[in-house]
Amino acid sequence: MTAIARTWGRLTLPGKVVFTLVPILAALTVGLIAVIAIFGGAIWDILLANLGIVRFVIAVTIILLVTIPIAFLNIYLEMKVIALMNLRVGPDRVGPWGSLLSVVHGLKVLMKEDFTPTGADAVVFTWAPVVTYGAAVMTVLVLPFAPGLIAQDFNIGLLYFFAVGGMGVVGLLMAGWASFNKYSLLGGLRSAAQIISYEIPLTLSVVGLLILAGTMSLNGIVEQQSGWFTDWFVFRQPLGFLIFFIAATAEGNRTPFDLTEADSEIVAGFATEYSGMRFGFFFFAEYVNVFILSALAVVLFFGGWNAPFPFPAISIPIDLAAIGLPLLFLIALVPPIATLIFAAPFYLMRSSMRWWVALIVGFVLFNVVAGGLVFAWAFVSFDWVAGLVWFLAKTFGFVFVFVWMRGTLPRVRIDQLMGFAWKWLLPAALLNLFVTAAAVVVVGS
Amino acid sequence: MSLIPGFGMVRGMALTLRRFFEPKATIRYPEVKADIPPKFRGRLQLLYDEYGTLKCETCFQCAQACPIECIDMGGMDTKGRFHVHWGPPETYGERREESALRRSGRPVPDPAYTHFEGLDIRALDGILESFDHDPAHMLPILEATQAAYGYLPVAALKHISQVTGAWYATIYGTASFYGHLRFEPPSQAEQAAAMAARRPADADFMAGLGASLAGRPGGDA
Amino acid sequence: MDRALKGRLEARFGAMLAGPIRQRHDETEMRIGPGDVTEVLRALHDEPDFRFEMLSDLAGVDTGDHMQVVYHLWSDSTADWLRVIADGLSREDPRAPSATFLWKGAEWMEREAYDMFGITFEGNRDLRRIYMPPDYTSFPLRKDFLLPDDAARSPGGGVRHMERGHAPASRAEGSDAPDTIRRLGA
Amino acid sequence: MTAPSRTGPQPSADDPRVMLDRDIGVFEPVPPYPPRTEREAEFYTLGDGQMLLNMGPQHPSTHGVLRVVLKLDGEKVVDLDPVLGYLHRGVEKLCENADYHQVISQVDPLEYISSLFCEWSPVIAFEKLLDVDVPRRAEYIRVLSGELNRIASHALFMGWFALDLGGLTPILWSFIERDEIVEMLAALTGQRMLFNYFRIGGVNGDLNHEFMSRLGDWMSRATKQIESNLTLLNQNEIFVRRARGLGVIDTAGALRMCMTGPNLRATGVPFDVRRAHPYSVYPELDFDVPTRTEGDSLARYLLRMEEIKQSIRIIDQCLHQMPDGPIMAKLPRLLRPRPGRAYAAIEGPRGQYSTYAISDGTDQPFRMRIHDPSFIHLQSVGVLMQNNLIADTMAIMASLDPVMGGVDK
Repeated sequence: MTAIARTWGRLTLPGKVVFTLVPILAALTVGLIAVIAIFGGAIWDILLANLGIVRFVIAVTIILLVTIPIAFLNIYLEMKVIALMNLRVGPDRVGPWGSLLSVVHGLKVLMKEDFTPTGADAVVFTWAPVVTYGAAVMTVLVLPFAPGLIAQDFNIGLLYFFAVGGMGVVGLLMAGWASFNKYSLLGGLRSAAQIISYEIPLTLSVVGLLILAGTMSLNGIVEQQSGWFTDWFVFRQPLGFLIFFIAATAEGNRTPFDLTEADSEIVAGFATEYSGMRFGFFFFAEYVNVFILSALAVVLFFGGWNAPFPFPAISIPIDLAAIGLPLLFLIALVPPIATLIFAAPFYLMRSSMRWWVALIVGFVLFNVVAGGLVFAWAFVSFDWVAGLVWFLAKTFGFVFVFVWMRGTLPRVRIDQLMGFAWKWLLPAALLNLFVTAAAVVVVGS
Repeated sequence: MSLIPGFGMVRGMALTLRRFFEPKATIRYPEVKADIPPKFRGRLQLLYDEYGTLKCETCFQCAQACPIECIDMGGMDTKGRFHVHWGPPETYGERREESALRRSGRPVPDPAYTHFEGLDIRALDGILESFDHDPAHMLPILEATQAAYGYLPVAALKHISQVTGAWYATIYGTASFYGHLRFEPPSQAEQAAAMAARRPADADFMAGLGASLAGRPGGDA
Repeated sequence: MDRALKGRLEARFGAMLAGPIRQRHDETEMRIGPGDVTEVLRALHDEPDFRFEMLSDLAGVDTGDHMQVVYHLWSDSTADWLRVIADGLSREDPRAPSATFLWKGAEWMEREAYDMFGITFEGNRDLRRIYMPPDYTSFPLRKDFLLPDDAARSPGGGVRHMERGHAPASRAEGSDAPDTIRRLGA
Repeated sequence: MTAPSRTGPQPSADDPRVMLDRDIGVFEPVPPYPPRTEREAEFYTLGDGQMLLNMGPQHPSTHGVLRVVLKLDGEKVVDLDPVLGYLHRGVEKLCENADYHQVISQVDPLEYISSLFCEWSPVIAFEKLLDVDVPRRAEYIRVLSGELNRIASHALFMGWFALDLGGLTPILWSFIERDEIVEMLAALTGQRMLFNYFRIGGVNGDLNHEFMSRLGDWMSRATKQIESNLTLLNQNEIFVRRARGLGVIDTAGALRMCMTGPNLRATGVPFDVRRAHPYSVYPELDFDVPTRTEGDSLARYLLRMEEIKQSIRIIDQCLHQMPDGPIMAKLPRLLRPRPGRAYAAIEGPRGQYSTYAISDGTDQPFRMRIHDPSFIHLQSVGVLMQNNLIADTMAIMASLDPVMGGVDK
């Protein structure tokens, strides 16, 4: 009892809240299951009647849940890649090659004291990270991850993307203003100036692409790039892609345009006064933003979920139902037998290995091989699996490029940043637009 | 800067990518320990010979040379000799403050330093003057000093060393060679009297201690 | 040792010298009174046969009975360091003219000399303490500086401001304000 | 609560009252006492639309515990007021109370990036006081280890400068460079950071096998490695555009600000104490004094990188010309120089370090003045910072390469 009381005493306030909520939620779940069991049929009918809303709610839930691992992965990538470029090892203690370190960071952020500085505007201060994170997450709604794997296929998807993505700056500005700190204020104002300036070339750079594609639906844009990789828009709009990439870097506050949180100048900018999970929200939002901008670059210019070559449509007809009753025997017998088969060489060849260690190794190997087989089967059989794999591979390639740039480049100055946007990027984007329009007119006529 | 704008950045990025695959410079500390150079002199250590006796000759040179005076001669070993005593690193700062205080010419409240302090060196100066500050007359100087003070205080030895230029180790060696020279005040009784004078509450404390012990079985009071 | 420099200096500043020009190793030393500093430095800096354009060092010195300000100058016209000693500043109120009219970089060195010796440089527009806290009253490098005296004299106990600020105080006055605020605001 | 009283005992700038003032609620870096000098009054009087920004002493890029109060107009820095003393330990007073040998370990932590140079000028000054002739082998070892330390310092400068401009990677690469040299010097001197190696009349230990093998290993690839590191920055458009024309000072201005070392040479003055006022065995060695004429941060950076190459040249010559012989002059344990004054200046990686020592015939210096180039260069930040942006404050400060240990003494 005392141990429990001691542990309880050590918990921070969010921890206590979580540990109180968990049993309540468990009880609620039990109740919910009971309700479903009783009124199941009626609920089912209602849901079927409002399929669109149901679909939307499920998509939002999944996206909210998925952004956290994405942010973790991005943070890990950033730590590890920059470390390797710095000629150091980077995270290597928690998990294999330190891959769980960002999870531990997340837990640390949860445990930290969450304070509001004296003089801060408490309401705005509290809501700023939520706005930023919400804006980042909401843009994921229109991203086509794979054929059919899109939360909401708007016909104005791109417009929605830019509109909602631009809302993130409101959060940063709120944070900068409400923190009651001059560094935060400078950071917030810098972010406002920067993002508003770069919205314009960012939007203009894709207008040429829109002329070519003829649609604003991201799914439609991806579908137009199917076939060989030469059909990707990057080969038809190279200047547009360059402008888009630079503007996206600035939009995501990434090096060399990370003036908002320039740690050697204004400490951490808008996040100076934040701690705990509120800071965590800003942190996650930044990395979700990196993912989203990479994903958008892939969707618009690199063919989205399309493979770089016409993927041969192989179908392996496995009709599980046709196997019938032997399927049960297969499911029951294959794992132990395969485990034994994989464990045998280890046990026989290496006399120093204990039998149970060999068994564990065999089991892990079996899982790896079986998982690989299942994945390979899914990859060739379901186009959405293949699409998702291509999409994620390309997207994380772009994330790597962002991290790579961070590991290499110094930061630009605010006047250089603004001058670059207005004097170079904007004219270049306009030029790109006119050339594209003229080409469309000439070729079309 | 190159002619093509942005090419320099691309070269830099190529360099970082190449470094990405190069061997890393990190020493994984708990598993791999950095080797310490043979000349490393980061820690004070007293060495013992194969019979287990201290190799230190108590020459005071280390204490004299230590710039922040964290080394001090103190304590006793099993043969009743001084040995080098040094505190943990945290106490160096305190030592340093004490050192600054003492150098400013004021008494230090720390009892560890009282035997270095409170010495009236006018008599000693007279003695040294009469021997013309000559280190060749060390034994007569030391005898005269003992005659003047009753014993050879450390502060006096240090002063002799500073004025004559002889090494402290030499003086200490000379003084410890001759049996008639002593480093403590002559008798236990006088010393006890001095202790009592310094801490008058001691008698009461001892009486109270004796009374408290008297009631206990096995107590010899 | 540059004998010619000695001759040149004697010829140019003969009346202003407060002592003989000494030379040792690669240093030439001249002593002047504090009133002549401006004129001598300007002459050394500007005149084409001296060209002492670099102020290498500016130091205050407390000799025990008076104060000095020591300038070290470098010129390409000689192989020696020139040491100009402004001698005979009174210990009670040491005053010397500032060298900032020639070398703006002397400002902080003069601030340091003021901080450590209490030498007032007339003409320095920023003669504040530079190392010690602004409420400090002693001049640590003077020969009569004693740490315990200083600790007793300085507001806040001299060395440990923060301890005084956070020390528990008696609440006998019956005020509701926290201790620190009440004591400091009083 | 009442407003802080302006009369009576004046509280210090560290006074908790400033922070506890609930009416303000925020720390304003205005001193709680009336202005004492013309300059202070001018600085703390705010014009229209100006604000004060307190930077440090815990700001990540102030190179130690330096506090700078910036007067801003938007992002533009109108004026700045550095506040020193957070690292002050009164080393001159400590030296006055230590005997001549102990002084060396007292001055060691001044510029902890390049400790050997802090030892060098007092050692020369004391040798002048004592009229000691240093053995030639000891002089060569001093030059050799000193130039190694100069490279270590300049290599680190590259990293700090890039870090203050926002580049993450160079600082770690330059620490790798520095670490190799530091390991080498540790083999020679026994310590990695505060070497305590030079002695009055010589050096503490002779060259040993480990040092020589490490040095040979490093020399064979040093130039290539440093060149390779430099490609990251020297050709980078962002870096060059940011550093060029930043914090420009002309020759006359630099001399007025008493600048020395690479910062002065970047304005076109070939003043190097090693050549202008030779000491040790530098007259026997062949090396160039690189200069540039731009006087901006980029020039200061490139000049330091050029000096690394010159230092490698010097090390090469030292290895080839290293004479045999003793490494210490014969000296008594307790030094009592004749009463006199001595001044010794050397060329460190940051500029001219000098020591002015006065002996009164006892075994402790009567007065020991240490002149540190970081201190001088830091005050010129205010001059260089004419209407630059906040981001440039760090860059300019980094390009002057101050070390707060030396600034605060």
